[in-house]
Amino acid sequence: MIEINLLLIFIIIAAIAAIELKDLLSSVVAVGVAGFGLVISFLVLKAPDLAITQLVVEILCLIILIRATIKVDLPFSTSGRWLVNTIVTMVFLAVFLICGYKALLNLPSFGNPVMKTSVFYLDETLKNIHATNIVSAINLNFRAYDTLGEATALFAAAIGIMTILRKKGRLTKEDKENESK
Amino acid sequence: MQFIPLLIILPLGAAFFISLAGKNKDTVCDIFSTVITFSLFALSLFFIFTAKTYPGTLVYKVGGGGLPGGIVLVLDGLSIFMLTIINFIAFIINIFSINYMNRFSAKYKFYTLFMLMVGGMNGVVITGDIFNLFVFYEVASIASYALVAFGTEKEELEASLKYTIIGVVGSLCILLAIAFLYAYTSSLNMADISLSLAQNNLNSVVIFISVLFIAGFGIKSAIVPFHAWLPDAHPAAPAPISAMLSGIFIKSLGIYTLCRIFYNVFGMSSGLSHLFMFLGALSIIAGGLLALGQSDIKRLLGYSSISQVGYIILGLGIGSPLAITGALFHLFNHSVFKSLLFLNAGAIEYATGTRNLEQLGGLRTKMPVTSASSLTAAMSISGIPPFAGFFSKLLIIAACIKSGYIGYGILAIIGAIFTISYLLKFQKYTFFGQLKEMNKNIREVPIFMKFSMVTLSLICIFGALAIMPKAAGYFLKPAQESLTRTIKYADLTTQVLYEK
Amino acid sequence: MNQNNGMSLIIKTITRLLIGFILLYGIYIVLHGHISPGGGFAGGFIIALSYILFMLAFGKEEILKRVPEGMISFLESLGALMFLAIAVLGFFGGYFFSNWLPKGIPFKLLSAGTIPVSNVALALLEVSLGLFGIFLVLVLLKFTPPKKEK
Amino acid sequence: MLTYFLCLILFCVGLYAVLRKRNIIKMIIGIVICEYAINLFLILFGYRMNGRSPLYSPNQEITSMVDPLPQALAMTAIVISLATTALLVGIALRIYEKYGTFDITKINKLKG
Repeated sequence: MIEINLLLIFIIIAAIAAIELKDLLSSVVAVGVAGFGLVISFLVLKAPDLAITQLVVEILCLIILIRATIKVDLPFSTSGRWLVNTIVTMVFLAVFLICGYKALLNLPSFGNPVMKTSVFYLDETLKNIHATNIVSAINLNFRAYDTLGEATALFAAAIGIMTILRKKGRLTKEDKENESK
Repeated sequence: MQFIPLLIILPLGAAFFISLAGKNKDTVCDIFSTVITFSLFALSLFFIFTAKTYPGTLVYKVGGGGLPGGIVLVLDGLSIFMLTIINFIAFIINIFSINYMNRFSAKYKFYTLFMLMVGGMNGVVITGDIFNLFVFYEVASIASYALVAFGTEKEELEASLKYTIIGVVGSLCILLAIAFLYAYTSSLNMADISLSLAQNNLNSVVIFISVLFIAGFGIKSAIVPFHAWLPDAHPAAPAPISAMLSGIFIKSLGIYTLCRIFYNVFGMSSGLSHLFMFLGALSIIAGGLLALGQSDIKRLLGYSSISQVGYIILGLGIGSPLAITGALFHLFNHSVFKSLLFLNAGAIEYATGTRNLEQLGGLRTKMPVTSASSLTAAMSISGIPPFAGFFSKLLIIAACIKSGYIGYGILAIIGAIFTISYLLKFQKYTFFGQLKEMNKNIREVPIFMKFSMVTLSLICIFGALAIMPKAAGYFLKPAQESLTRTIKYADLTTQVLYEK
Repeated sequence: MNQNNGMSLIIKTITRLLIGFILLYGIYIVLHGHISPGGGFAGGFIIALSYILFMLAFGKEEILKRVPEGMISFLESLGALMFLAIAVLGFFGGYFFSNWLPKGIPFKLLSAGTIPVSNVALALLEVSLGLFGIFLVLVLLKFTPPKKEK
Repeated sequence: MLTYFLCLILFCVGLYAVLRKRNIIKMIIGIVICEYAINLFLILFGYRMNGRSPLYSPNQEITSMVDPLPQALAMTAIVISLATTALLVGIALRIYEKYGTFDITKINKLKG
């Protein structure tokens, strides 16, 4: 699977560009590049449902982020202890990477998942549910309760944004009087 | 048994319905949400008695699927204990907000988010599936991020941003841990994971996953190295939400999940228990010290929450049945008196318009109900003997000494002294002393706010009865047993599942 | 339609031609979620994206006239309530969320019980969230940020 | 193994941006990158060598399919991450409107 490694390196480069570029619009575009790299890797890894969803979500995210940053120019402040903080963060990340690497060594190797639970889905979906898209069947039949939670999370985010966008948070005395009239 | 999904259906349905039809109908929303929270409370009381007559664990198969593929809901002693606390406090806070939230615009959005938060917390507590736990954890978190910024002023937005970013990093840790856990055990059901982890030795994957879980859930429970969001988010939120966050949110999303994962799924090891004890003691001391220096009431109470959560973590770390009983009892007490104190702070702000201790004073004569209930809560939290708080702290300290951790016991006693001193400061500057000129013509708060404060202070006084052997048999004992019998959780759940 | 808002005439004409196809494609993806890749999430977003294309081509005023804020939040709540209702109706099959509708024949459009219905409910939710994204962008950018010193 | 490690590096890149950058939009970008890494992890854990995508097609033998469960989980995770990202952007824009900046060192009404 050399292609997936190459794609990952491509995504990493795009991600580094996204966080290091000075111009905000360019960095948002770089995130888009990383996201489309991700879509292609999903296709390579045989997850077409996910590729479609990620593609569409990516576009929506990009539009929101681009519109948010399009008129904004930013000076980047570098505080006095820039070097110290960066070194501390780097050391922390290095420790995290080493621990993560050791943990990865004990996982089943790439390409050979255990699939203890999933055998059930592969057997049941066509036989009992009569659906042909297994991922859809898992999302909306076997684990539909998860999807309810996920729909609720979306709903909560939408209501939350509407709440945050209110022009006036608190009612003043005049507002109350107007209301009672 | 058939009623278990109602714990989710009711709050979520109420949330969707209020947002669909509740605009500009504040009174209808008030009544509707009060009825819903009350029926949730009644339902959880019903489960206490059902679980008593029904030996073992209540299990519900969502969609009828059963173990290999489906999601199961598991109600054991600990879940029912948490459910009762969550729904009781939510009911009281709902009554409080009928009057209090009139100061803000768009009340129906408040109720929608409130219901989503309650639904999310119920979902976290009753589920038996680790990914489902994450999903409902996110529902409750997203609702709380938005509720912290409900006032949409500068400080509130900033606090909410800080809280959201820290919270999202925590969620990322949890999701990564779940991905690793799935790759390692190829299962998502917690009982199943527990069984397959018990077959393997402790190795680097399990340690890495544990660290990620501690970081993720530790952020929500505000243990000291991860506490940065709490002192900002609690003061910024409206008072009912502060009470909600401090009273039940950090417990159901932080402490409950830590208990469930480390006691029932991974199993406690000695290293883990030392880590818990260390973090708990650190939280007690650091939270107490920082609380002493605050002049904003809610900020003081926020740091106090960190300190009191430290007691619970310390008790859980020791791990003997006595310590766990103490920790759970302290959890119950803390959710009662800390919500009460936050509601008091809200009442003071409602009446005087400020939370700064230096501008208050002498409110005892003007606001007798608030003053009396706040005094009750303060005495209970600082451990004056007849109140409930005394017994829980005593149990934890006694367990420390009994298990041979004298040092931690002394630290806990020092923490109790800190607690008394900052609460004395709060009481003295607020209710005693000279009445300030600007506060001459304030009035006591409206009836519903009074009602909820009085109810909570009655619980503070009579809460100590919960530890009596007969009452504890219904409430505390099953919760404690579901933690101490480590492997029993998995066995009971799978046994019930495969029976039918 | 006001000619001065939005982009040039060519883009507007092309958009008018394309939007129907995009909508149709989105609906196709939603309805075939249980047979082919896609489903409620992806399809719903595709439908929402057609509206975003509309906004980019014709400007804010047109879309706010057609899709007011109240309607978006109504759709949102309706989608969520519908999904919950499907779940509760599962009690007919004995369990919360059970798949109680007749399963039909595999590879046909009307098969797999409640899955297509859930897909539609989810799509409603997603469409409204996508529209909501537009709303977010529109309302916020109307504010003028305070002047900076630099 | 190299593949997993590269994915972990991607996660660290995102984490670095969240921990170290002082600009809200950059922090959001960091969070988005972390989410990419986790979704990719889920799919990588479920990949079976020379597997097929989890779709049945008529008149065809079922051979080895990749693990469908992580794909379903990743779908849920993507949508939830979209929700949190949208909420974060909303808060960030509102802060921009109030303070006139995305720089969190200049947003300091709260201390401690």
